[in-house]
Amino acid sequence: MSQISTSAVKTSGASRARFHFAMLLPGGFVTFVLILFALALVVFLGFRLNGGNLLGDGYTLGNFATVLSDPLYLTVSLRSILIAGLVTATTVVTAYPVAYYLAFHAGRRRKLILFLVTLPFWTSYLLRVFAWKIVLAYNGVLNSALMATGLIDEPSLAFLNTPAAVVVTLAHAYAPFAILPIYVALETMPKSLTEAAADLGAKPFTTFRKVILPFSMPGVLAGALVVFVPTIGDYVTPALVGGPSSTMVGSLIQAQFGKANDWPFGAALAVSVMLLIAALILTVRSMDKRYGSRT
Amino acid sequence: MSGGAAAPGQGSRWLGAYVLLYIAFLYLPVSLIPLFSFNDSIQAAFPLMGFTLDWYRSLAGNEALRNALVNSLLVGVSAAGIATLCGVTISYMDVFGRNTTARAISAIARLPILIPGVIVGIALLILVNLAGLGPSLLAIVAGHVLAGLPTTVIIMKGRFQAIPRSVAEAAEDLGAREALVFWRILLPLSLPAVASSFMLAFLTSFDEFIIAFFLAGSEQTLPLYIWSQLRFPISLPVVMALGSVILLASVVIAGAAELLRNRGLSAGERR
Amino acid sequence: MADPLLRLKSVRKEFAGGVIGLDAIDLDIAQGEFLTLLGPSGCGKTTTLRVIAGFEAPTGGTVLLDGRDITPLRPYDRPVNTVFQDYALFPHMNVSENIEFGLWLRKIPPADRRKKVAAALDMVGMSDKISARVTELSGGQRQRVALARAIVCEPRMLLLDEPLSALDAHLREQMQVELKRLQSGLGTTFVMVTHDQTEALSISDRIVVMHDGRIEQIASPATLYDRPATRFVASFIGTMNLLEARFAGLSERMMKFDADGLHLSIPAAGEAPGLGESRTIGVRPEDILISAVAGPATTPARVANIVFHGKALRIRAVIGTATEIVIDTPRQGETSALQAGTNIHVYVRQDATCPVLAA
Amino acid sequence: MADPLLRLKSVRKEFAGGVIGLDAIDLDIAQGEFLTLLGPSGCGKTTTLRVIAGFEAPTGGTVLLDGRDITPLRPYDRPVNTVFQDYALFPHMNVSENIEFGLWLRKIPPADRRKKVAAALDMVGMSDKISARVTELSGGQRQRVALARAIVCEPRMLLLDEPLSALDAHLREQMQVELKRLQSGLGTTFVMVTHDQTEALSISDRIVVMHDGRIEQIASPATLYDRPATRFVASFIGTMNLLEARFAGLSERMMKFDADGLHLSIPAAGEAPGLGESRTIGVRPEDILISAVAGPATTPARVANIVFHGKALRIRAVIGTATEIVIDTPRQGETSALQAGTNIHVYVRQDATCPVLAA
Amino acid sequence: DGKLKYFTWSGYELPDFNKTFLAAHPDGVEFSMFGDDDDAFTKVKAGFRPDVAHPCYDKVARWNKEGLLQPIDTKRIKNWESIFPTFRNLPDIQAGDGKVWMVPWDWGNTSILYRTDLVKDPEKSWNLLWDKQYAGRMATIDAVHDTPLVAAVLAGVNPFDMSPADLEKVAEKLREQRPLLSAYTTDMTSVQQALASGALVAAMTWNASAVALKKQGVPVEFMNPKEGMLTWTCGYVLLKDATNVDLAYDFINSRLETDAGKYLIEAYGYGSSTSTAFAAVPKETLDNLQLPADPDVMLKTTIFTGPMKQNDDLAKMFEKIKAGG
Ligand SMILES: Nc1ncnc2c1ncn2[C@@H]1O[C@H](COP(=O)(O)OP(=O)(O)OP(=O)(O)O)[C@@H](O)[C@H]1O
Ligand SMILES: Nc1ncnc2c1ncn2[C@@H]1O[C@H](COP(=O)(O)OP(=O)(O)OP(=O)(O)O)[C@@H](O)[C@H]1O
Ligand SMILES: [Mg+2]
Ligand SMILES: [Mg+2]
Repeated sequence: MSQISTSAVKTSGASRARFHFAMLLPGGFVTFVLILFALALVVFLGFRLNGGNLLGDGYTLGNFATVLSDPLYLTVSLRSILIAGLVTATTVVTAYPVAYYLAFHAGRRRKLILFLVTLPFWTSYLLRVFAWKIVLAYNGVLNSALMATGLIDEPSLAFLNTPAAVVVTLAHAYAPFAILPIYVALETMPKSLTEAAADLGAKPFTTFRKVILPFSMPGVLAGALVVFVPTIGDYVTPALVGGPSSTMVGSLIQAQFGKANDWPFGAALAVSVMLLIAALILTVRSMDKRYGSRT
Repeated sequence: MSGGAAAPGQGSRWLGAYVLLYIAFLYLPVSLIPLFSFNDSIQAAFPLMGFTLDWYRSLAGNEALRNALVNSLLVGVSAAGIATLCGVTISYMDVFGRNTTARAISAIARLPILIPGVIVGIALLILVNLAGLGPSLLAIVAGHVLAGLPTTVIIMKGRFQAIPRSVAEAAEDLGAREALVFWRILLPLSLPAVASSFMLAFLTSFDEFIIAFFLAGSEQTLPLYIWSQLRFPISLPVVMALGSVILLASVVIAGAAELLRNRGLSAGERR
Repeated sequence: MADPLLRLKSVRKEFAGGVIGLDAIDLDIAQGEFLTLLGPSGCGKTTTLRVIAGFEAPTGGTVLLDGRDITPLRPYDRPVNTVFQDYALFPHMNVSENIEFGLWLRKIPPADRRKKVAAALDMVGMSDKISARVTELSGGQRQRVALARAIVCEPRMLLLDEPLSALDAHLREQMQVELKRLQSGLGTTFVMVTHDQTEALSISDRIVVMHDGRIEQIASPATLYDRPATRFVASFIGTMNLLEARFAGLSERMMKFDADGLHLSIPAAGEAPGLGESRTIGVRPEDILISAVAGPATTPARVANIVFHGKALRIRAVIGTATEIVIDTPRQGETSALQAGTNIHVYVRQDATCPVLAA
Repeated sequence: MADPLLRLKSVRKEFAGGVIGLDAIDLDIAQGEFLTLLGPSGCGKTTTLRVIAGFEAPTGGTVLLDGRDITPLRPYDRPVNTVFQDYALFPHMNVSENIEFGLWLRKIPPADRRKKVAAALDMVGMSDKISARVTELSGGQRQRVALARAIVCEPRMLLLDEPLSALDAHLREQMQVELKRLQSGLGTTFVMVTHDQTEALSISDRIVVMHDGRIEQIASPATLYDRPATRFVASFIGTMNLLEARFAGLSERMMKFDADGLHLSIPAAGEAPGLGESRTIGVRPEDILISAVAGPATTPARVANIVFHGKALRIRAVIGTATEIVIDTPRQGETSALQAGTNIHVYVRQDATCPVLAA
Repeated sequence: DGKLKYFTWSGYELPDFNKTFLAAHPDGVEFSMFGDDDDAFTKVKAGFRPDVAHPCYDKVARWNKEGLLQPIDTKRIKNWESIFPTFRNLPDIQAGDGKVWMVPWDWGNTSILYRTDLVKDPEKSWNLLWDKQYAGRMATIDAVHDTPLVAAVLAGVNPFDMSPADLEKVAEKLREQRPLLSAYTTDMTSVQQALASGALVAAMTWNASAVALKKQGVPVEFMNPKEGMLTWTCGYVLLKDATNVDLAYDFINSRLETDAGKYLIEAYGYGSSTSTAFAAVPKETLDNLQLPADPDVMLKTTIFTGPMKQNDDLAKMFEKIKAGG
């Protein structure tokens, strides 16, 4: 069989290096060029004075001081986290059984259901928001249905332009972002684990709680992450269906760059919110560690 | 049959019912889109006013809208493709490459999810101008790669970590270099994750418009078009017609694919 | 058996692809019994356990526990615990959490739980790994955790799928003693799959030999060893020389046979064959003795090869017209001189039990 | 050994958590040798194989192949194939694809590939499962696929981690023959981990006994069995009565010992102990014989229990002041009358090899 | 590179607006679209470089301050003189020397559109949007030059130049309004639907919405408040780095043609800046569109939404109030 020689050692090292290099290339370009540039820009801007220049002139800590000193920003951030948290919880909780069904029960129907689950999202987001407006509106589907069943006498204004509308619309919009990661995680679970739990006397719900859920936790957290973070920064949905009381921090940041023409302050606000979310994520990550990333 | 089952239990039937309900929830608002695309009124509101094909007619005549759709599909597929490629390679290097560069890249790649779209848009606009390229569909693709990347990295990393280490080792042991282990073992084993990553990255791009706004040159994407048309109520029904066409087209394509697959399958079974 | 704890009544299992896993199994297991399933790889041992535990719905037949039909009962409603062939440890729990899981389900108070976990770990000799992650354990360590996890619940019935296969002989023997202690102490009923025949023979009350999804023989170890019912069982349990022997007449209520020169005498039972008729007779390697000199009952043989087996030497030798026989002989002074090619004389021990086998 | 194929030079492996997997291992493996690793669960056998295969970078020491340092070499660049303890089959490939993978990598033409796969499957007796999905295989079937997958590549060196543990005795023996054939036919070098001592003793050229990450003894099977270097090896290999015996004087170049009445005589070697001084002496169970009547060399014993081991009976008996001894005796006429409580007389066979063990 | 780069509101790229230009330069223009001129400004500030853009009057100062514009020579604008004087003389577009920063092109009014059946005989005043009776059933436009401007007028301060104390007064007024509103929005599609369904009884809208809803038979009225409607105007600016200046002039000229203005009035219901366009539209069409035949007269009664000196501070304050601060 193959005789080992020093040249083999070298070529092996070289080809391995070549492969690693190739594998690092696309990601390296995107991260080091594009992402770091954007990141550097926002951090840099955060410390600049708003002035005639594109990127401000002079350095200051004033932007961050303003962010920290005005309780409004914290209030709005917390409100955003609350709404995003609600959205995430709703999305993940309602999506989990679907992912579970896909992973363990769908059988030959798996592809079909996956398709059915993603199909609605091929229509544009803004269209779907409008569709929700039709559902939630004063003369909308929901009000009509409630009136038809006699639950209410006159249409309610309590559906549209409320935080609840934001939660429902976003929970709908992010459904595949929760379903797919959880499905992907569950799909790797050996069936023998649920068998072992049942064998030890665990009823299905206990098996779910103590074995299946912890096993799929990386997927759940991944799903939660890709729902939670973007919803915090969302400003379109609150603007379209949320009414004044669901303004989120994304709108505030957005407005600094457009309407208020104060990029440095917008950047400082963005950096502050990013740090807040990062802190939250790190907390969640430590939870993930507890459940153990299996390798 | 989870939890081991003598019979395909009660539980699974309830679960099936739930899934049906959930799918109904997903389709509840979406099904209104085709409905109102045939409604003879600018207002998308009940009661329905009567049947019309006018909106489809103006859709047929609206080249800008069709171009926007084509652009969106192009951008979506390219951005999702690149984001998935990057997600796969970055996660691979993070999980299997075990060097600090790889780990750093993987950490950075998950950051854009934190950066507001407006900043990504502005930053990339400055960057493409610096590079002398200027805004274009290509720039939008770059922007949407950033938007989709965190999702793909998060999903792929989780999946790669779930593959038992010994499976990859067995392949190496048999003489497969890393590239081959990756192609023949890790990638096939992660196919559901790859497909999911692609799908989510595509959906992200297909709906995104703030980054797209900053990076658009003279060609726009569908969400840009729709967003800017919000001031013109008259265009909503046309957009609904377009949405309906997209739905129909995807159903037809998927149906055809399913049909072909089933044919292939039954042919295979006969053999 | 008047009142079996568990009864399989013509249980059949056909898998989705058409593979027959079990083909109409009938089996009664008594309360407190230690039953072992033996059989070649793929014969349906694991499938049998899975049907008993409730993971696999039989495609035919019923499973009765205490006379009640439990076929539709879910695994968690059966007083049965399993040690899985592939362990099936929970990867997100550490060693003690894995073992504690069943106790937690039974609402045992934490203090008792800890005590029981410690005792179980001690029993399998893994006290030092109490909070190790299961992914960091060696194969044998994993297997021991799986064993501890099933045992700690003290179920009425324990199903063990090759529970000691990854353990060294000493640990294995120790574990066998522990299992036996559970059986007598708690009256636990055991159904075990093992490939170690010594283990099966020494530990079991009864042994079930399976073949191709069917049961070949159910009997006590000694019966199985001495009086295998079929050729398959004879060749499967221990090593057995299956010799074609011609009937050479009756004498003193013993049937005399001649197998290529080897003389066999077997207590007469049933109808004797016709003179010169052929029968297959099983002779254990340890029942063939070696003599340096020719005697009235010996036949010459030529050593083909010798393998060191520890306490014995295994000798392959050729007698008569190229009939190969296997001989196990203790390593004593005279045998150490043997080597391939040596001419020896062999005979069958007088009191050996040599079964006449159905074709 | 002049020119070992593979040499481990003070190889150390400390895992992330601080667990010492290997503690300065030195090992030479000759070309074409059949080496077996034996040792208790968790002693570092798998780790040793993983270091040789290249999956685990040693935290100290070097691995040399043909005299060249291959420590930094990746697994795919080592002419070594492994049968994994947990099989590690590719779940997305069927049986034949799994086996074909290594051949495909070696750019063997498809027709040859098919032929070799068929031959390998035939060898492990799985021709009927050629296109089965690996998830639908029984434990033993999976193990055989893993074996076939490694063997089909005809590597210079095969690492086998308990490759036959899930197989029944017969298949196992068959596979042992096949492995031996590969060794002599292709000159493949084998490093195998097994817990089956009979297997280790019968198949190996040399045996390495490991303990707690260290090597206790490397020797041929017979040497290991007859002259274990340490107490650990003595108690680990086979069953050994470790008796505390007092020196009773020299006679005809034999040292006489007395262990609670049991007389032992051992060829004098080295310095004799002082009269009455104590030594630990190992005596194999099969070297203790039973006599119905008392004789000059016998000592009385009382049967404590009897276990059926198939070809032998294992008797636990008590001699002198509560010293328990283990006796293996063939099942012959007289022994079948024995039962717990019976008074017997025992003595050690004259030509038994009884090692005097270091403390 | 030969093509004019024109950055404009979505929907303002139609070929009918610049027929003569296209006749002379077929395929000579390339459009980029925006939906909001604040975003447009941001994009240009970040480095997007069109030749001609189409912001509104109130943003011109901001563009200028950032140094993005070059003056337009009115001598090269053929129809300059047919532009209503009100627009030509807007103070903040003057660049001196017969040059301007922006050539006004389209304009319209902003006011309260209300349901006549649901709001009985209201006082004709912007105060309707502060009427607690209609809490939760009103909406207003989410733009600095609309809602805060009205608030300033109602608070009695000069919207275009405010002291910090004035700003605080405006803020107070806006805070008072927030709980009464169903939405701050620029999404007229939704506002119109809500007015039609009765979910909203009054909302700040543009005049085109009034026309659309009346056409559908919804009982609405576009109020003429005593404080005055708001009038906005937008127009063309020439970017400092424009590479196709000649094309730009041709383009602006073609957009000032009578036909173009007429098409703007008839298709979108907004006013054209040229008198010739108005003259070309039949009287009853103008009536239908609630546009006067002679805008110069009407425009004397409205408030022009020009540049506000404290625009950025106001915007920041408005954002905070919307968010509940
Ligand atoms: N990844 C790891 N991290 C920490 N400790 C480990 C790891 N892998 C193995 N060990 C520990 O190293 C020791 C040696 O393990 P190894 O797998 O080599 O044992 P072994 O001899 O193969 O045992 P067995 O016969 O049970 O398979 C064990 O105590 C084990 O717990
Ligand atoms: N899910 C399945 N689908 C199809 N065939 C299966 C499935 N599970 C098992 N089989 C087949 O059923 C037969 C019996 O399998 P089983 O696992 O009971 O064997 P076993 O006696 O436990 O063997 P081993 O000693 O190798 O573990 C085997 O031929 C196996 O290939
Ligand atoms: Mg099995
Ligand atoms: Mg091991």
